[in-house]
Order: sequence, then C-alpha cells, then structure tokens
Amino acid sequence: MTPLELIAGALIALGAVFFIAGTVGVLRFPDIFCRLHALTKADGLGLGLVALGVGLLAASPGAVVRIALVWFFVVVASATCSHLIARHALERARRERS
Amino acid sequence: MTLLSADMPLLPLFILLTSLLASPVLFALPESAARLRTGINLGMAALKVALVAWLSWKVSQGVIYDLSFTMLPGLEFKLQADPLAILFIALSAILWLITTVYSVGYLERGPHRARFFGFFSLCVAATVGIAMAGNLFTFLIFYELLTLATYPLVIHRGSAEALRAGRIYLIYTLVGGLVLLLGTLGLWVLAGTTDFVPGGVLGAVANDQRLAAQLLFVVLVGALGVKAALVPFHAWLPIAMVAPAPVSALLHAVAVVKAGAFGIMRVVYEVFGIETAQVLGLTAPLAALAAVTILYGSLRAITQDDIKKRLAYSTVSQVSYITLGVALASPIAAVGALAHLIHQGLMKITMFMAAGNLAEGLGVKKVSAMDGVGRAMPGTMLAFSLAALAMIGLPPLAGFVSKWYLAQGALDAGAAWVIALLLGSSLLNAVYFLPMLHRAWFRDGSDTPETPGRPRIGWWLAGPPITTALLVLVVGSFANAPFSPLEWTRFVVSIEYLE
Amino acid sequence: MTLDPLTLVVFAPLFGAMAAFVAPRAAAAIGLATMALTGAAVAWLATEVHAAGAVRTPLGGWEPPLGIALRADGLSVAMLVLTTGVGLLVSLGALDSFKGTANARLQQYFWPLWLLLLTGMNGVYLSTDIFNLYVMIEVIALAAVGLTVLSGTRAALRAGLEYMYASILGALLFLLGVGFVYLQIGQLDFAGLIGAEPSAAMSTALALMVVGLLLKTALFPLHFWLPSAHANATAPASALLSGLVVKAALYIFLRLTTYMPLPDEILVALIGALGAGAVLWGGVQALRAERLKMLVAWSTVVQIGLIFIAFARAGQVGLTESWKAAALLILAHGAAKAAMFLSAGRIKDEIGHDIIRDLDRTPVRPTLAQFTFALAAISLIGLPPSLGFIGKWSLMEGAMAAGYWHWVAVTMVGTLMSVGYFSRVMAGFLRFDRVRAPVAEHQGWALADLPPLVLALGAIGLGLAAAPILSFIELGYPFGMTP
Amino acid sequence: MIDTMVIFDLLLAVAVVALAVASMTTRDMFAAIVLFVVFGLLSALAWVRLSAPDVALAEAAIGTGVTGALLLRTLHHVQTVERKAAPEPLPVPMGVQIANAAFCGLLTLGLAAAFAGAPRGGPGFDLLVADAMSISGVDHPVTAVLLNFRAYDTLMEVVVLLAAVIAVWQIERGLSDAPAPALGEVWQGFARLTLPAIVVVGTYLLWVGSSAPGGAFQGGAVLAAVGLLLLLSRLYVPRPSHRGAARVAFVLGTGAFAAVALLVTGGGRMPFEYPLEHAKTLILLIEGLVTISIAVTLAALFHGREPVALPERAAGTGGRDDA
Amino acid sequence: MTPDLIYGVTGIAVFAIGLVGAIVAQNRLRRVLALKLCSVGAGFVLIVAAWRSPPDAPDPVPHALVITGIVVMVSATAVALALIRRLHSLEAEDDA
Repeated sequence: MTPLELIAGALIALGAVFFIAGTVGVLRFPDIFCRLHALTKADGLGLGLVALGVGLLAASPGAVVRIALVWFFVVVASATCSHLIARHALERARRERS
Repeated sequence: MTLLSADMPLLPLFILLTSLLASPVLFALPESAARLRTGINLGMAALKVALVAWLSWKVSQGVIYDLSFTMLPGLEFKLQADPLAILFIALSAILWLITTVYSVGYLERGPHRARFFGFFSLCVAATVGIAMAGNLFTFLIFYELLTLATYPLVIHRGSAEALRAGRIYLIYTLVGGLVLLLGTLGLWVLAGTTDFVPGGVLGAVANDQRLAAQLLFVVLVGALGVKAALVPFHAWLPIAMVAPAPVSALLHAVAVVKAGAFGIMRVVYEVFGIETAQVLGLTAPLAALAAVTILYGSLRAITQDDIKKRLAYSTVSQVSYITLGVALASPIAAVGALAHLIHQGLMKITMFMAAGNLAEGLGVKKVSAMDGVGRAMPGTMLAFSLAALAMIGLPPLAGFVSKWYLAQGALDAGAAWVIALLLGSSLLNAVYFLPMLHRAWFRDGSDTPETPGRPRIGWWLAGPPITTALLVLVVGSFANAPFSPLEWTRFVVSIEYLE
Repeated sequence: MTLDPLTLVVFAPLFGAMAAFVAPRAAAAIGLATMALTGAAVAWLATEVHAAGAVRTPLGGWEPPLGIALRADGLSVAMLVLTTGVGLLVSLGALDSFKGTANARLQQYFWPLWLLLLTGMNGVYLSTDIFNLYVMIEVIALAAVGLTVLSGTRAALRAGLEYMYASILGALLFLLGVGFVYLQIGQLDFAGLIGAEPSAAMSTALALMVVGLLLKTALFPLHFWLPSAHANATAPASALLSGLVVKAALYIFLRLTTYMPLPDEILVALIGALGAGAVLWGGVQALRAERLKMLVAWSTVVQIGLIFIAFARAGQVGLTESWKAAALLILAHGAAKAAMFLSAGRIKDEIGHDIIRDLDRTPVRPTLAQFTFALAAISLIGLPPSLGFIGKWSLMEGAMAAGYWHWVAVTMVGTLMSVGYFSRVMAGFLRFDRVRAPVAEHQGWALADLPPLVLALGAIGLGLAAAPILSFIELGYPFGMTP
Repeated sequence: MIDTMVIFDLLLAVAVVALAVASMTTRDMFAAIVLFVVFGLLSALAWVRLSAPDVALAEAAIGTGVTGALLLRTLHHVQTVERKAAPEPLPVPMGVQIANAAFCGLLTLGLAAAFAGAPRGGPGFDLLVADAMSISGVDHPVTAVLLNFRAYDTLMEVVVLLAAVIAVWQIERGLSDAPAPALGEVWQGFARLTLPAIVVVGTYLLWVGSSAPGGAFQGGAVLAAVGLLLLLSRLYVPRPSHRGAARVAFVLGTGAFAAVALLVTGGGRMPFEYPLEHAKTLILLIEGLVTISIAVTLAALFHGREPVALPERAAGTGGRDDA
Repeated sequence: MTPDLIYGVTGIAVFAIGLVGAIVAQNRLRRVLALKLCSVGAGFVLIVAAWRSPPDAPDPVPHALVITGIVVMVSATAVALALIRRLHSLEAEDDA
C-alpha cells in the first residue's frame, strides 16, 4: 500500500464513521428536526470525506472533477430536501395546532 | 324399385327453407302489417304443400334425395327424403296451412303477432327438419330448434300461469334434449356413425357390447319419450295447454309430441333396427311402457273438466299407440303405427281447433259448460264430434283404420293382450268423449248464463276444423286409395322391414 | 416496399391508435379506417396461411433465438379473424353508444385505447417469444384497464383497480417464469422450449407462467376480479373485454402447454377440475345475479371454465385433439359473448336499467336487442347448430371416447344451469303484464342493434362452418411438433 | 478479497430483503415508500455488483426515482383529500401474519430450490450477441439488444408507456387542476441551479448509450426529472393549449420507431432491419426521439390529469380546441 | 458462495414478499408497492441468470429484458396510482 492509498483509506473510514453516527442519530433522536440535523450534518461531512478519499485514488483528473460534482449536487440536494421536510413538518404542526 | 337420381337435388332444402326463411321476414314485419303477414304465411304454406306434393311424387317414383354437409370431420348435417320422412312432412305441410288459416283468425287483434307467426314458422321448419333428418345428429339439431321455437309460443299469453307452464315445458324438453345429446354422442362413440339406415347401424355393437347398446336404447328412448309424452315424462303436456289454441293444436297434432314419436320410430327402425332391438330384448319393455301410457292417459282424461286438459291427456294416450305399434315388432302393427301418426294428427288438431272456437266464440272452457253448444256452433261441433268418434275407433273413420291394423299386428306378433288393451282403451275413449258430445247436442244450454246469442267466430276459425274433420272422414273411408296415408305407410314399412 | 401481412397486422392498429390519439376529433373516423385496414391485413395473412401453411417473419432479419420472429399458422389466423371481426362489429356498435355530447370525450379515449388493445392482442397471436408475450400482455393489460374504467363510475373504477392488480400480478408471475426458462435453457423462443429436457426449473417456470395466465384469463378460483370489471364497464368495452381480452391469455396457455407439456396427468385433471369449479360456481352466481350485465359476466366465468374442461377432457393423451375443442369454444364464446354484452348494453340503454326482475316493467321493448340476446344465449348454452354446440359436442365426444364421464356430467350440469339463468332473462323479455307495463308497446330498436345481431348470427351460423374452421385451424400444425 | 466481497454481498442481500419486508409491514405509508426507495437503490447497487450497470441505472432512475415520485405524489393526494368516513384498516391477527410469513417462506424455499438446481452461468445469448455485434451499428451490447436484435420488444415497451399515459389522462379526465404545493424559494433556487445540470446528464446518458452503459431509457428518466422539477417549482404550468403538443410528444418516439421499422422494408429488408451503413444514425435518431417521448411521458404521468380549460365544466362541454 | 446464488435467492425472496403483500395488503398504495417488489424480484432472477464468472462479460439480453420490464412496470404503476387517486377523490365526495 502506498501512502496515498493509506490516506485515502483513512479518509473513507472516517467518512463511514460519520455516516454511522448520522444513522444512529436518525434512529435515536426524538423529533424530526433533530433527526434532520443529524442526517444532513453527518452525511454531508461523511460524503465529503469519502469523496475526498475516492478522489485521491481516482485515475484521471476528469474523474476527480466528476466526483467533486457529484458531491456538490448531493450536498445541494440533501440540503434542499431537508429544508423541504422541515418546512412540511412545521406546516403540519401549525395546522394541527389550529 | 330402381333408384333414380334427383333432377332437382335441393328440393328437400327448399321445403325446409320455405318456413325457415319466412320466419325472419315475419319477425321483421311491423305489428300493423297484418295483410302482408297473412299473405306471406298463406303463400309460404301453400308453396310448401305444393313442393311436398312434388317431392312425394318423385320419391314414390324411386328418386332418392340425399343432401349432406360436413359439420365436423366425419359428422354430417344430412337431409334425406325417404318415404318415412315424406309421411311426416306431408302431415306437417298440410296441417301448417290449415293451422295458419286458423291462427290468422284466432289472433286477429291479439298482441305480438309478428313474434307469434315468426316462431310459428320456425316451429314448422323444425318439424320438417326432424322429418328429413338423415342422421341422429341432424335430428338433434332440429329437435332442439323445435324446443326453442315452441317455448315462446307456449308462453305467448305472457301471463304468470303461461310463464310457469313455459318454464316446466322448457325444463322437461331441454333436459330431454340434453339426454338426447348424450345419447347421440354415445351412438357416435359406439357405432362411429349416427346415420339413419333401415335395419340399423348397431348390429355389430349389440353383439359385443350388449349392455352399452341396451343403455343407449334407454337413453335415446327416454330422451325422445319426453316429447312423446310417455309416462312418466308426460307431465308437461297437460300444463302446456295454456298456450293459445292454434299452438296447442299444432303441438299435439304435429310438432312436439309427434316429433318424439317419430324419433322413437327412427331410433327403433333405423338406429337399432327392429331385429337388433328384439335381440336386445328391448321391444317388449317399450310395448309395456306404451301400454301403461295409453291406459294412464285415458284414465286421467276422464276426470278432467277443462276441455283442453282432457284433450291433452287424450293425446298422452293416443300418441302412445304409435310407440306401441313400433314396439310390437310386426310389419302390420307398424302400418297401424305409422297410419296413426297421420290419423291422430288430423283428429286431434280438429278437436283442439274446435275447443279453441268454443272458448273464443262462447267462452266455454269447461266440459261442464258445454251444454247446448252444438246448437250454438253446429259446424264446429260437428267437426269435433266426427273427430271424437274417430278417436273412439268408429268405422270407417280414420281412428278405426289404425286401431284395426294395430290389432292385426298384435295378433301377428302373438301379443294377444294388446287386443284387450285396445278394446279397453277404446272404451275409455268413449267414456271421456261421449259425455262431451252428449252435453253438446242433447242438453239444453239456455240455463248457462254466459251463453251469448250468436257466437262471434268467422270462417277463418270455423273453416279449418271442418276441413280437417272432412279429412278424417276421407282418409278413413278411402284408406286403400293410392297416396292415402295407409298406402304410403305400407310403402314405408316395406322399406323399414327390409322387404 | 416489401411489406408483409404479419407486420401490418400489428402495425396498422398501432399507427391507428397514435393517429386517433393525436387527432381526437377524427378519432372515430381514424378508428374505423384502421379497423378496415387491419381487417384487410388479416385477410391477406389468411390467404397466405391458406396457401403456405404457416408464414413467418424474422424481425430485423435476426433469426431466433437472438431475434424475434412473427409467425402465423391456422390457429393464430383464426384468433386474429375473431379479434378483428368481433372488434370491427363492436367498433360499429360503439359509434352509436358514444353518441351525444356527454360522451364525446369518452370517444376520444375509447379509440386509441381500443386500437392499442388490438395491437397487443394481434401481437400475442403472432408472437413466438415468451418475453415478447410478456410485453404484449402488458400492452393488453393497460389498454384493457383503461377501457374498463371508461365509464368513470365508482364501481367501474373499483373493479378496474382490482383488475389492474390481478393483471400486473399475473404478468409478473409470467415474467418470473420467463426468468426461470432463461436460467435453464438460455433462450426464450418457442423452438427452444420444445427441445428442453424436463427439469425442476422448467417445471417451476411452467407453473409460474400457467398461474399467471390463469389469473389473467380468470379461471376459478382466480376469477375474483372478472365479474365486476366486465359488468361495470361500458357496453362496447365489456364486449371487448369478455369476448376478446381473456382469450389472449387463454391462447398463450394453449400454446405454452403445447411446447412445454404439463409434466403430469394429475395437472391436466387439476386444470379440468378448476374448470368444473368455474362452471358450477359461476353458474350458481349467475343464477343469483340481480343485474343483467352481472349475469352475463358470470357466464363468462362459466365459459372460461368450460374451455378448460375441453382442454382437459381426455387427459394428457388426448391433448393433441382436445385443443381443437377448446379452440372452437374460444371462437364461439368470443362472438357470442360480444353480441350478448352489446345487446345487454342496448337493452339497458333503452329501458334505463338492467335489473333482471324488472325487465318487463316498462312499456319499452327493445325487441331486436332482446332477440339478439336470445340468439347469443343459444350459442352460449350450446344448442345446435351454433358454434357453441359444436364446441360442446367435441368436448363431450372426446371425454366420452376417453371414458372420462365426469367431464360429460359437469358439462351437462353446466348446460342445464345456463338454461336456468338465461331463461330468467328470457322470461323477463317475453312476459307482459298490463299492470306492470301499462302503456302501449314501443319497439325501440336502432341501427346499433345490427352489430350485435350480426355477431350473434355469426356465433350460430359458424356452427355450420365448423368443419372448414377446424381444417383451417390445423394449417401449419399449431399443435404439431414444429412451431 | 473474495471473502470480503462475499460478506458485502451477504450484507447487501440481507439489507435488500429486510427493506422489502419493512416496506410491507411498516404501518406508516410514507415510511413504507421511503423504505421502498432505499430498497430500490440498494437493489440497483446489487445489480452493479452483478455487472449490470445499465439495468442499475434504469432501476435507480425509473424504477426507484420516478416510481418513488409517483408514489409520493399519490400519497400526498390521498392524505390531503381527506375522507370523513374512511374505513379503518382492520388489525391483522397474529395468526394470519404468521401464516403469511410461512407462506412467503415456503414459496421462497420452493422457488430457491428450483433456482439452485438450475444451471447458472450460461449458455445464453452470449455468443450470438458477440457474433452479431459487429453488424449491429452500435458498440454497447445492451443497446444493440434493445434497439436492434430485440427492437420489437422495445417498441412495444414504448407502446406500453403510451398506453399508460392515455389511460391516465382518461382516468383523471375532468379532474380539477389542483395547484402543486408551494415549495418555497429555496426549492426554486435549487431547481434553477440543477435544471441545466440534469439536462446535460440526461443527454450525456443518451449519447453514451451506444458505447457504454446508458441509453434512451436512462436518459429519458433523467430528463423526466427536469419535467418534475419544472412542474413542482411551477416554472412550467401545463395549459389546455399545450395538449396538442403534448400528444405529439407522447407519440413521437413510438411513431418514429415504428415508422423507421417499416420504412427500412423499402430496400427489400425485413422490418427493423436497418441498413448497415445507416444503422448507427437510425438507432441514434430513434433513441433521441424515444428519449424525448419518455421524458415527456414520465413527466406527464407524474402530473397525471390532462390539462383542461375549465375543470368545473361538465365533461361533454369541456372538449375545447386542442391547438 | 458466488454472487449469483446470493442475489438469486434474494430476488426470489423479494418476489415472494411482494406476492404475499399483493395478496394480503389492505392499503391500495401498499399493494402497488408490493407489485413493484415482485417486479424487482423477477429482475434479480434475470440479471443473476445473465451473470458470468468475472473475466467473462454478462449476457446482455436479459439486461435489456429487465430494462424493458422496468419501463413497463413504471407505466403500470402510474395507471394504478391514477386509479387510486381518482377513486379516492370520488369516495371523498361520497363521504361529504
């Protein structure tokens, strides 16, 4: 194993830890907002670390660009989705109160 | 007898089509087109009589008409005009013409005339088809068609009672038809053919599979016995008399019961063959069943007060003479049976039309209300009386001729008990018919409140029974003339007994 | 252009459907023109098959097993003729039933859906590849569901949804079967199936496909979706669904069991027993039905059962002959049931309801439609000389010859029951009672009565042509050894 | 390494089955749909493991993405249009549940036994396809199968899609055009940002299909996502006057496909037998048009009802001009 | 253990789960979901059948078939869902 591979492996492993933490959060947190918090924070970071690790191993610069793009869109999408879910939950709570 | 080829091979088909094609036209005619309908009816009926006359002439000359058409591999739709068929076709053609005249008068202002005459034509077509069927398969087709065509006629009045009668009629005849289908299939599987062949097609089978052949006989005769009103399958017949008078007339004289009797004839003579049937030991039980039916029908008739019901039970009894004649397995008895097919038709149609006239003209439907009707409707009642006397067997009327031959045949076959049966039956006939005549002619009917001054029936209604009554007189008196029914039956029997 | 009739038979309705969808105002005209064109293509194909026995076209020039070939033999052509013939007449009947502005929009959807349905059915009858059959039955399923719910009533939608579930499930079972076939023999065309050695995977495949097809063709006890779907659709749709659509799955069943014989005698008997169950249970339900269209729909369940009895009538040994009886019954039922549904629809339109008990409680007598109904009933009961009778005759003859009396008995009981339930309707037609229907009679009949009448007369008259039909079906040996 | 892969496979398999069970047993329908989406994505992953990237792409995009969107949209409808007398689902007795599970297990065991007994790893169409690739007009085998060897199936598959959209319009005819829920500015911004990217990806997938995993269906599904975004963000609102164009778009792919299949017979060929020198062009043409149709059709399936002018009007009088 | 065996059994199990779900589920949406599971299960079996041990490329034909199946299934799902929506609206009208 080259040092590069070693670093990459470590990054991916760290990413995986964040994923697991996020998952535990989703399962354990009491309400939807806390769960969203756990999910987006942990997964955004986790995916970033994994992408970084994979990017180190990628063969061509083109692939690195593509991986970066994937990371970017996933983060944007997950942020938007979380926003929507939170909005929906808020609205529903408001509706139920009235 | 030399076999000639037919110069017009499709003649049987044309005879069938005269009524079959008339039917849809009659259905399509609007209710109001009464004249046109009458014209078509009478025209077609007359045309059919003419064609049948031509056909009879040709067949008597030895021309063979045989039309066939493959329906399934090996299975043919087959029309043939053999002398036996001619006998039945001639009867139906002539009586169709007469009944049509009668129906036109009877239903003058009634509802659903288009429907009535359409089914009426279809019914006659089915009868013709039954007569000319060249194999059991074709026979079955027309047999079922007959059921379907007569059902709407039976329930023509549309009342709850008529519907009930129709339902019973349908159940009996369709179950009978289904059993006949089973029998036909059985014949097809056993013999590989369903053709009607003088002498039968089951000779070989009867040797190898005696039980199967016997069973087949029971199935076939049982199925046909439903329409022939053999005891114990007769119950529908008295109930079905709620139908309008022309329908009852046709049902009892030509179409339904005769189709059954005719079928039994075909089965015994041309499916099994009289010899095979005897070998299988089947004729004696059949004769016994016929005898029971004859007595039972007569006994039940005595107690009926409703005129048409009494006539219906009389039919149960009289039609079984035909079966009896067949079952006696003697050529002479066969002559009697065949002649009776015609004679009974003429007699019974006369009586039903007369009964219809009584109901229409005087409102008389019960025997107990018949007092003095002879004076009110002399023509109708003369016809009725003539037919009744013929039924009883008074010479020289038609009924006498057939009973005479049956008796002779019984002696020929060594079944003396049949003589006693015939005498007894005649006595019973007298017991239930003579009181009717007595009331009609010798009682004063002025005390019956509903008797109107003049009956409201015209010649359309009065003519037909008088005509048929005259025929009863003629066929009895001139029984030995050429082309008389009796002469023709001798011709037929000579073929069936392979002489 | 070197066009061949096989391709045209599938493509003509496809183009027609697209045209009718794009130009909704001309949908009816396009539809009828397409029907005429398809009819011509089928006629052309029939003459070719008549001359050559069997014709085939490897699409794309790729021969099976890699490519897909279209193939027509006598049986395919018979089914195509049934489909286009009945379809054309139902289409003509539909013209009238969609009259009026309220139904104008229905018409826009009826034509494309019906033409797509036709595409799917024609495709099934020409297919030689089991995966292609899967796609085709899905085309049929979607178009058929669309037609089922055309009326938009709650009952129709509910029935349509049930139908949809059953249809998809049936198709997916079939698809899994296809998967097993590929697993075992690595190819999907009929020719490949014939040579296959019996194995567990092939038996499983057959079982999956057969169950899927039985679900789609509604054999008892998998018939649960059929009665309400067929009874609640609009009349032309009912006629198409009952007369034609269930036949597609039946046809595939017939084909498949030829190439992949049922591995055991008991299975043949089981199929027959299910058919017997359908005949009896369907008969009881038809006797109890309160609505005319429901009664007719239950009669379809009965008839499907009867066809399966015909299939099983003489056990495994008799299969090579039994399919003919089944084919005759399929044709007979197709024409008669379409006629019956159309006439039932006409009766309902004229008198405003279809409650059997009150059929006579109206001054209106749609006599021609009632007459048509009666004619169709004659064929369905199996009275001579109808095609239904010939089919029943073949069924019972084969069963008798093989000594399987139980099939004869079931058929006879079924026949009696059918007399029972149809005569309930007939009595309603013929009964008249001045108290219940006081006004002078009005004989309502219209041009729309003609298509069903022609169909019913066809169902009866074709009985006379049974022999040529049978010899035509045998062209190209559809059930012989070479596919 | 093989061992780790086996462990991975086993874990994935267990996850897939567990998710399937969970999506069937979870009481909350929303959760069930989400579980189903995850199930679909993991299945796609499994298919990648089985060297079927094309199928995995199609499953992820269409089988999971579009289907999930359709399911959620329907769930939204069912939950917002509330029923007063909605029937309460009956609690399923434990015995029935056990019986179901047992039946399920037996079925699995039976089918798995038959599966295990069957030969695996061919022979299939491998050699036939390899032989024919050189004259197929494309380099990617799956595309060759879809658009050349078994093009008839593919045509019929597009026909199914067409039938679906006609049926859906038919079913939801005359329904009032309920406005899509307002999703707020964040969403609009997201839509604007991603739209061009999705178009690029979709087109790329279509283009790459002739030589690498991808093709009309995957591309079409991705482009359909554009439609979904447009509809959800109300950047595009279907109007009655668009119906004509929509109809044309729905039939475009099918029509072109079928027309090409027939037109090639002009040169004395079989239907679908593309002349070799034009094969690639024709296939790309068909794929392009089919992609457009798929994208529009999938978006229309998501939108559901046909856009009609005045929804409150009676069905009969609503048939306004289509132009 | 090879992937084809593992995923083959997985697919079959998924199909069986879907089948049972389609039969017993009460919720209309759930039944659609169940049918979709069946479709994925059948897809698994076909893809597994196409799989060849690594150096060999898999058979592309079943892959094409599964893609076709997926598109067919989404069409069927869309129609079923449209039916559910319409039916729900009508039933809601009835309740009101």
